[in-house]
Amino acid sequence: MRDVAIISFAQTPMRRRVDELNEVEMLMPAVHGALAQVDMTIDDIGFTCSGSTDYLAGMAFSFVSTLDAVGPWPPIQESHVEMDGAWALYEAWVKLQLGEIDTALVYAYAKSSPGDLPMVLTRQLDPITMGPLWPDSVSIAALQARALLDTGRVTEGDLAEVAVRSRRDALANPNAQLAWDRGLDDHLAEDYLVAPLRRSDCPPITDGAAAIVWAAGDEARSKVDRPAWIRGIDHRIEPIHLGLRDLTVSESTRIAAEKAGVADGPVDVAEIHAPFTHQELILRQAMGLGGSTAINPSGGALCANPMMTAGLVRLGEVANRISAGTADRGVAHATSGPCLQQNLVCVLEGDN
Amino acid sequence: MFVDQVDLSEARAPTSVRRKLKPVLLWSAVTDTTQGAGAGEILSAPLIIEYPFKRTTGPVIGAFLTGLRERVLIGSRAEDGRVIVPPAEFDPVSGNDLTELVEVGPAGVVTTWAWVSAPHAKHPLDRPFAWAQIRPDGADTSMLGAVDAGAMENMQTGMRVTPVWADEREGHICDIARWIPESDGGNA
Amino acid sequence: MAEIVLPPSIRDVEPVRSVRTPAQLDYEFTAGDATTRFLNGIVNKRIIGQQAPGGRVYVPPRGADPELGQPTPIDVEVAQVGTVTSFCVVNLQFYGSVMEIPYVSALILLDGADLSIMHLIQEIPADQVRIGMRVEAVWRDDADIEPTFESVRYFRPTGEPDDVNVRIPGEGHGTGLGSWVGGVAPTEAVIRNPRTGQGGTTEGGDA
Amino acid sequence: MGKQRVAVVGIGQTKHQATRGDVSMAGLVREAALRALADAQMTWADIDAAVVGKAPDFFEGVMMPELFLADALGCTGKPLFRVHTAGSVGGSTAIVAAQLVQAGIHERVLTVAFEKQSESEAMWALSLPIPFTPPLHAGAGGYFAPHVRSYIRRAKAPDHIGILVALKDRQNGLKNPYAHLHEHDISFDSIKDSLMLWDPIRYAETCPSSDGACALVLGSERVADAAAADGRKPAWIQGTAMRSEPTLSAERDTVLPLGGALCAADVYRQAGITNPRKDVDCVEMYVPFSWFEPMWLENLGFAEPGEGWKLTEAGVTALDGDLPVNMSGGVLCTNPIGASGMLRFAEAAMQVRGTAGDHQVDGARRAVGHAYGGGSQFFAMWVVGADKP
Repeated sequence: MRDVAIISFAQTPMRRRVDELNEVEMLMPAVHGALAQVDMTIDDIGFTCSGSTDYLAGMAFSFVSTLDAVGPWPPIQESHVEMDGAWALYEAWVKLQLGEIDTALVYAYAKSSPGDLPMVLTRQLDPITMGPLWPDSVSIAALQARALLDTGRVTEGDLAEVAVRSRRDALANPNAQLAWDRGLDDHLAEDYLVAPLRRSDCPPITDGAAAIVWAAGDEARSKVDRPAWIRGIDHRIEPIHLGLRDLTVSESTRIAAEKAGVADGPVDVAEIHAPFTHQELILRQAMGLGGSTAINPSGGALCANPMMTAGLVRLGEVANRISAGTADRGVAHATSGPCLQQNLVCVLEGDN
Repeated sequence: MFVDQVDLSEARAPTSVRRKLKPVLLWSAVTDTTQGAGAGEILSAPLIIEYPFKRTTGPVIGAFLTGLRERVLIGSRAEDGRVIVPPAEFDPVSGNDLTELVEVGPAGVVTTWAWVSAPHAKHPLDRPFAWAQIRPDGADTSMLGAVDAGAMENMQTGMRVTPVWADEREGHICDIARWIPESDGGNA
Repeated sequence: MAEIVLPPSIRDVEPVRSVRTPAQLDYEFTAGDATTRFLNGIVNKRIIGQQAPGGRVYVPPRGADPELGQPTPIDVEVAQVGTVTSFCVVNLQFYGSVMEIPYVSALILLDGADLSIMHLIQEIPADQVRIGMRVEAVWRDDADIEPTFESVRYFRPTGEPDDVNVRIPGEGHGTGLGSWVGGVAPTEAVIRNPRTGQGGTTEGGDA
Repeated sequence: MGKQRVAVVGIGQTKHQATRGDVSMAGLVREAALRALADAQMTWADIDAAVVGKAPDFFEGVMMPELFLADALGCTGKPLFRVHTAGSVGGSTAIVAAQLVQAGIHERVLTVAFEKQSESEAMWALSLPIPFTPPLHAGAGGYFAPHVRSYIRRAKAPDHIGILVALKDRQNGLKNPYAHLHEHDISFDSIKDSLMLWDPIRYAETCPSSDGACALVLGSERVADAAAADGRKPAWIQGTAMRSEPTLSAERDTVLPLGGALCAADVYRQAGITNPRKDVDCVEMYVPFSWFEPMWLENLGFAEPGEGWKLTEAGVTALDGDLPVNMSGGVLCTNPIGASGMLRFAEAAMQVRGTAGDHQVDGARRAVGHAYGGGSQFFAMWVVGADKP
């Protein structure tokens, strides 16, 4: 495969609601931030790809007007996925493999605040046998959490540890929406939101945007000292019906991690897109990530969960750590659908 | 500063259709952004998206809904012999058509559950209840349902539950009004 | 598809073939910065656009200049008079519409703006509307003014002579697309790049 | 590794109609996919990955419906990808799928595009009054009709061109058993006398709203060579291109969009086409309103600006003409929005494989598939040929 690297990443501050900006206004700082960091404009970009979904803000074709943020004039090579931006990044990676272009811009955004997000997400479910019951996304995740607890492999205390560590790590992340330093006991003293999940086991609802710039080979080396090279990337899906899956494991993540080569070397850092605490535990096991790996130093999706964007942010957070030299080899993960239905795994490395 | 959380508590009751634009002024409370100049007062307006979807079912899901109307649960037999409910139209592993439908349950076992202490207005029950994955007798997979168990203490994985059928049934997932613990009255 | 084998209990009843699954979702929209500025202008019966660094004026503004990909930071008021750049005559009643048919939906380039808006033309028979016709905004009664562009009920002829030289957006570089058949394919250089200032067979049609 | 060769080795589509009341959404998608697999002599197990395309999720009221269709598409444990680029999506979906093979990532990729508009009501889904957004007074036709008027004015085209296109496409559709509209008694006069919906666009010059799906199996050179050795001709992909431009730009030409022209120039360069009028045997282009045929003929370099309508008038674009356009009957006969672009790409591939049945162009060896979307600002095209590139 051709050597391709993430050379720039920018995100907006993640917030509960960004009322004062429309989607294109919210997106522009991320896009221009990512380009400016490597002294580029859209004229230097070979291919642009974005991820978003119409259902969040309730508006069909919302990606059409947000394209204005990049200034697609003269006309550009561009595409859009109705998926998390991590998959837009995958499409751009495929495009870069063809060898015809050397640079790509990937962005993603979400304004979830106009709608009732846990109910909006019920529209992803089987529209005949599940959707009419309106099982909100927190309840669906709680079914998975209970199944995991029932195995005896983990306890509610283990869930609490994920929450406590993530919010504490987020204190160092200026873009985090939630960050605090609280003890396990404080967490466990909370009432259940939807048992067995407590409020702090759940992600916030987030408005925000992020953008990444890619470059191949020498173009990447000319732009940054230490590009974050993609060494492997893969994604897999499972059926939507919860009854057709073992909810306590993530088979699709396991396959994707194997294809991406996670186990081929030590992993210094992993950014895992686990919106709910128990999901981090399932995903760590699926990817075989052990004690020597720093998990979600940004605070992860528990600290900011912009839909369709949080997966792309995971890639950017790992790339930033590799480019800064604080990690040599890292894993980024993105998820989509109820209870970790679809998963993407990417292995990134710096030059030694 | 870090106070925002999951927003279930903001659940609104259904309102009558308000398609007409009725903007109100929202005072922007957030000024800690470096983005935008800030127009100060931001306009806000409701939009309700409401479609009268009419979905064609195909023969397999149609049979499942027919069963609900007739107060029976229907599953499909997968290539590996498992009985799947609601019936899969297609083998979940190979993707091939599944055509053998069988009757299961209707009583079954809770395989996992979650307790909702503050139901949303759209939820099937207006009092605290449990979402559960329920594996009907004779089936190898589970389906989603709302269990009316009174209190969280009455729920546990492995418990037996049975459906309470709606009086008026039309071939719809809501023909199962709710599930109840079998100990609360069997085939009520 | 192979024949479905049904269990006895539902073999002899009328099968379900479709199901109604109505779904309602509630959203609370906010307008964003640029649109709020525009609608605040409407409440005062003024039409406010925004100007991009390159000079383009967008009405209604959406906060970004799509050519530069940059914010449009300067509020500018444009005229309530403009020129019809194209239109269609509608002979069908659409959802939610209470228009008397036929009616005219037109692209109107307001004086001072760089992009046509779409609005209705009234007070003239539909078959007399023309490209180049000068029109002016007609507002609702003061009491009915709301922060929506529908507070401009429609546009009507001003009676001025037609502007036969109206710049129709996009036509400026039309000639650059020519000569395909002769074997010369168009390139990006046909138009001026607003960021670099390079290219362009005309000054972006600004003339 | 560089760019690998890729070919279409399987093509399938549903019978298209206003309401496919006999199948579920999954059943609709599978009807097309199973036909494509059968055509490729493959089973679900042979497929490495699937790429799904459709237009706005509001049409069916399922958010990201590819998630719930994962097992219907035989994708358990496999990669499944979803593309959405407005009306051009069927074309761009096929391109994304082709690139997975060209990049050497997969050998056999299934791509499916669909729309089941009957589950809701498409016109309504598109005309929801979004707060603070100026209303579209007359639906999609009201948006495009002024552009058509601009074209007529600029090209000095006579009024009957739109009627000729509609008549040709509807008659071509009679030869296509999958087409939604089969209007046996269509005539020049019946089109001329139909309601002038959005003057200058008549009712009979507009596309229908359809339920339907289209699927393609794309194979690597090895897979395609094996098919060819077995007597099943592949359609070799000789070039693919996409371009986007802003909706609202003062520079934008909505009659001859620069994005469309650049997209065409790019795809011709890849395919070694220097004179499209001469080097292309037939074209399947996205014409939802009849007047877009002459507009796209000019935009895609088949005619000089202002001259496209003369090709239509002279019968050049007829099925037996020198440059047949929309042999299948096109979007004017069949319009499951998300699939409409892929149907264009599929028809181009059928032509060079020689499998287009009654609407086959004799000796077609190189064909163009074209799709556009949004307010004429998203473009996707491919060139397919009987010959290996």
